[in-house]
Amino acid sequence: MFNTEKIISDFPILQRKVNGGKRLVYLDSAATSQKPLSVIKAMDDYYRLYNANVHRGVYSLGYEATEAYELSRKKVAKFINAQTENIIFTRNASEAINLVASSWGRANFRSGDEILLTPMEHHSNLIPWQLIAQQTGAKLKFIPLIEPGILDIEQLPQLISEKTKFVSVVHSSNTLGTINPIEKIISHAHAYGAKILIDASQSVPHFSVDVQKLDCDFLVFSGHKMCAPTGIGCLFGKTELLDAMPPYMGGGEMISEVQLEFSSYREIPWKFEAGTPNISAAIGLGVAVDYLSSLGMYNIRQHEIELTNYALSVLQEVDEIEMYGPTENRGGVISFNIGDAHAHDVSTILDEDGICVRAGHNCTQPLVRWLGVPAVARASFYVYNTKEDVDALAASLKKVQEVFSFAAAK
Amino acid sequence: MFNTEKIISDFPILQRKVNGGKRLVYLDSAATSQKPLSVIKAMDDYYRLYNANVHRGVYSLGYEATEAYELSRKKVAKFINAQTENIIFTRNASEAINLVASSWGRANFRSGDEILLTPMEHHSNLIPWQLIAQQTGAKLKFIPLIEPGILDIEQLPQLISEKTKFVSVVHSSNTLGTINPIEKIISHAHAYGAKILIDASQSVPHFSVDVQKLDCDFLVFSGHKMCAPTGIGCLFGKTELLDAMPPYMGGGEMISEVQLEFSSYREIPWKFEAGTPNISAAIGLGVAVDYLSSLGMYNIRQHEIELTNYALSVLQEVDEIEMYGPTENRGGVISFNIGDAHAHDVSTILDEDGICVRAGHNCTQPLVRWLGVPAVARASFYVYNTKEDVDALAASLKKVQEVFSFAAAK
Amino acid sequence: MKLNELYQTIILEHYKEPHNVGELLNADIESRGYNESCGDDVRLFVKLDDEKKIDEIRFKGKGCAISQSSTSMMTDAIKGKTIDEALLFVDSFKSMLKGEKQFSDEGDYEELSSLKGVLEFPVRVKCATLSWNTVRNGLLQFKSKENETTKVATTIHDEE
Amino acid sequence: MKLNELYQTIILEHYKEPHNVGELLNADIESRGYNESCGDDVRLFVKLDDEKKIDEIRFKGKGCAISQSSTSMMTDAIKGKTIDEALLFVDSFKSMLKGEKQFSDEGDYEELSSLKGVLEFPVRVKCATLSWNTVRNGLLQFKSKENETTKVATTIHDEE
Ligand SMILES: Cc1ncc(COP(=O)(O)O)c(C=O)c1O
Ligand SMILES: Cc1ncc(COP(=O)(O)O)c(C=O)c1O
Repeated sequence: MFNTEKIISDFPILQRKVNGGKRLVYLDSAATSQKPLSVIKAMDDYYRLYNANVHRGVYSLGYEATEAYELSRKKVAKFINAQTENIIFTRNASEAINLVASSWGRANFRSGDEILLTPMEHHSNLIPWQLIAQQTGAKLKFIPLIEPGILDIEQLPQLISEKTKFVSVVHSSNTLGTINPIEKIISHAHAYGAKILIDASQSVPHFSVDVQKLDCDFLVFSGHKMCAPTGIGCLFGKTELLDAMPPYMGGGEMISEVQLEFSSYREIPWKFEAGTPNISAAIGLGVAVDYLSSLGMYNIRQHEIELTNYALSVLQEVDEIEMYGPTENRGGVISFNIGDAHAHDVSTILDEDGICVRAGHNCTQPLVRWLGVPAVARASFYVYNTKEDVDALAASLKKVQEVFSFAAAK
Repeated sequence: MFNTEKIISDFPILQRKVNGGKRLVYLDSAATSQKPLSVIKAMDDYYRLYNANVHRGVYSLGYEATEAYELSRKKVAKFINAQTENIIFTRNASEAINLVASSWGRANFRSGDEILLTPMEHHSNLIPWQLIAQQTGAKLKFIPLIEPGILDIEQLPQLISEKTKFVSVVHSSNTLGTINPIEKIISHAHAYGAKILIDASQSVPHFSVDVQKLDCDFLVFSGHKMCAPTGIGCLFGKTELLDAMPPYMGGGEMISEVQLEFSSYREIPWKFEAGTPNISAAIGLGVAVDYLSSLGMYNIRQHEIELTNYALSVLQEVDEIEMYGPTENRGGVISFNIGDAHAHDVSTILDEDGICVRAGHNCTQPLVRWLGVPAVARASFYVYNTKEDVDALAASLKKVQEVFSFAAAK
Repeated sequence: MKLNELYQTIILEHYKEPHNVGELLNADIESRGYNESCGDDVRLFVKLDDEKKIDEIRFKGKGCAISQSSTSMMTDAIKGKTIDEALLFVDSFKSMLKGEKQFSDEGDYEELSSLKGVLEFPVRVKCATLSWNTVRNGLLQFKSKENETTKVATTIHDEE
Repeated sequence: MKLNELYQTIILEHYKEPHNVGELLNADIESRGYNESCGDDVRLFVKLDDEKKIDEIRFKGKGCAISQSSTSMMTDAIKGKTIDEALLFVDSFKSMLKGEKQFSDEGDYEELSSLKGVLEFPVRVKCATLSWNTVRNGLLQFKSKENETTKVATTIHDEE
């Protein structure tokens, strides 16, 4: 059973009152999630008890830090059913994608090669490919979108060919909630020998993801969207690919033998972790994974499905609302607009009631352009959200209407 | 006045007892420093009170987070006398160097160009240049070392020429303590139109550094060595250079207009900060800068000079000790060996007394090779260290001698 | 209530029916402003008369109520001013929005003082200043090009 | 006291005067092990006799007391064993150092059991295992190349 009351009590920030005594209704977990006490305490403990650099010290403190850091890697690996050495710690999902685009891309893309993306990618899964395409002469292609914001995968056979060297696709859209049929895309890509990266930033935090079952070549996500601190993200990569890739950054920790003129590198995953890592955040990520596992990823998904369906039905009743994205098989993300009101104004008005929603393009400018609007407001749900939060949102949206008094204007 | 007792009480970890009741004598601050309570609390507060993504939310929480994040940038800028927009947040010093080597380097190095380094560089200021040199055909050159571990800058005129496109030099060596005459190297470099990066990882935490007075083109350092959390570092760069450089990573936050096929980028510093940054650690860094400023960088330097001189004289009395590096004008870092004992064994034996020293090559393999030893032990000092710590070190080194009983063996 | 202060009727009126909307084909100055954090995008077209006074000014772009109404009121207020008068006017308005100067409800500022509610919403201040920074940039660039009647397209981001 | 357990006389003796030091010019197996975190570097040379027994074994490299003595004792103990016997022996010793198996002080292990003090110093375990992993890698590679008398140079890092 999913005990939301208990869960809310795990998150110190949710006890905070805002704007003169109002309950905080945090509906922006797709941007970043809040953190449970266990994660906050794990970081605190690290700095109070065993802060030391990793992979360096022979002394006990350094050993404790190294063990805790590497234990987190094991936990994360288990969480997505990977081997430990296939988990590379990065700053965030964005860096993980840049690492692959730059290291794998520079080694493999030739002029005329094709990279297949979608128009619903977060900027972080678009710009790195634009940059490497410019540098190597590779070309970007896009799987087209059809209403109400899903991929037209019927067109895959025409889009993927021997020229396709790489495919990079978001698992679950941070603007529409669409959960893409990545299994199909992965097998299409592999049929033509293309490698494929899954941007799992909005899936790994919300439901169970199994990299072995998926058989994807790379998969990335950010810790801060799954109860972990900022500054830690993950790249999963298959061993033979990671082994063959040149290092991304050079520095301490990632080397083996260093001469002035050349160096050899450590084995994976360390080859890709240059310099002092974000030790405390990595440890925090391990504890976040423990926390999510203790709730159960299946239960989390069920909770979010229930909440999203509830929200879709309640918000539908709001006058002049337009909601985007599919109604089925979607994540807990609802983007919308109310009449002529601009998303910013919506967000400001909701904020006065202690309700946090995102406004703008959600780092998906091409997608918002496709929707044909200048901006959207977005509510997104996580483990600590409740039907009361949805009700509060709906009630506050009434105020938006009052302010902009559409009825009168019509 | 420098009140070490008060300072020690600011650092929770220093209250910890290790190995059955022994006081923690932490002498590895050159690897990473300990954190004062104010920094630990700043992170804690962030997660308990106003955790939200930055540069995105219109709601108050997001605004608070953004303000705090950007305030830290201002503080850091002021700390090294830079303009705010010239401070780019990175994960650590290593990433900052990679950013410059990759972005500036790829845009500017041509085959035959020369990059001038020194043999005392940390791997983080060596490997990135090896990597970009391999990719662009540039060549590495090195300012030679002379006894007792200083740069032979008399040779600069022969080493720098029109071919020299870039110079990258450590300010203060993490193994020898040598403080390099970077002012001279900077003016030599500029006389030939070369750009110069200063690796200030071991200087910014320990004494006042003024980028305008230095007139360096780039300067890097890591937060975790200056009382800040792990996962945050800084790149300072001159405006005209940063403006002209292509982005390093692509993603959210660093863009302006995004189309499917191309994008335009934000102004500096954000152009170089892709994806969700390490918000909590950046805020922690701002508080760390406050903390160091409250002690006074001048006072910190005086304290370390005093302690280092004391240590040099006390350790000199230890039988069979060999210490490396200059005796004057040096940072608070002492590398040494005791007779035939290997540095690892030294570190293990000291650890039993609660004393943390580093053992190995300190990420400076070429330098340790130059010293002609397989490894060194290293003690390094910071604001919370005292003469008692030095005495404890000296006393424990006697045990090393007992275990290895050199006298008997001779 | 803070919200009522922010969304005064006059602001909503300008939002719903902004003044001076459109493009000018033979503009002397074209200037674009872009607020990356929210996607607000404004393009300004300025035509000068023989005495270098602002003869016509138009704008295009979508944005929130604050940015649209601020832009609309700005175009009304700035018309007829010389470049230097306009620059002074912009700076003075920006100072008010920074809280460095009291909002005046006299003369040109009358309508504009309806924007003072924004002071309670620091995160929205850049919505109100976007077009002001944009026109300022355009005027400055025009001046620096020594009054050559040439189009200058400047893009600013996310300022103040 | 833990330290006395770690630095037993026999260990320090092997450290000061390690056995089987040197290179073998016509080695059947050459294998290198490298511990990146501390820079320990060991090179092993193995010569097999006609029956594929270890006829001679030598090592080169600098390291700490634990790694040097462990290597020295390993070379003593392994001499005369067949490849498969040696591999079994290595695995069994590694299990002891993982704490999965009791240290035996019988037979071949007699001297080696002086290394059990390392169990109290987890961070030093890799010093003790480096050369064992190195010889294991070399033997395995040799086997996988189907006993071709060829030199295999394997490098391992920082294992276990
Ligand atoms: C001189 C010097 N440069 C660079 C670095 C690299 O710092 P980081 O590991 O934080 O990137 C260090 C510290 O390890 C250092 O001492
Ligand atoms: C789908 C998707 N991909 C990538 C990212 C980028 O994550 P980060 O900013 O943590 O790198 C995000 C979140 O902003 C996202 O929602």
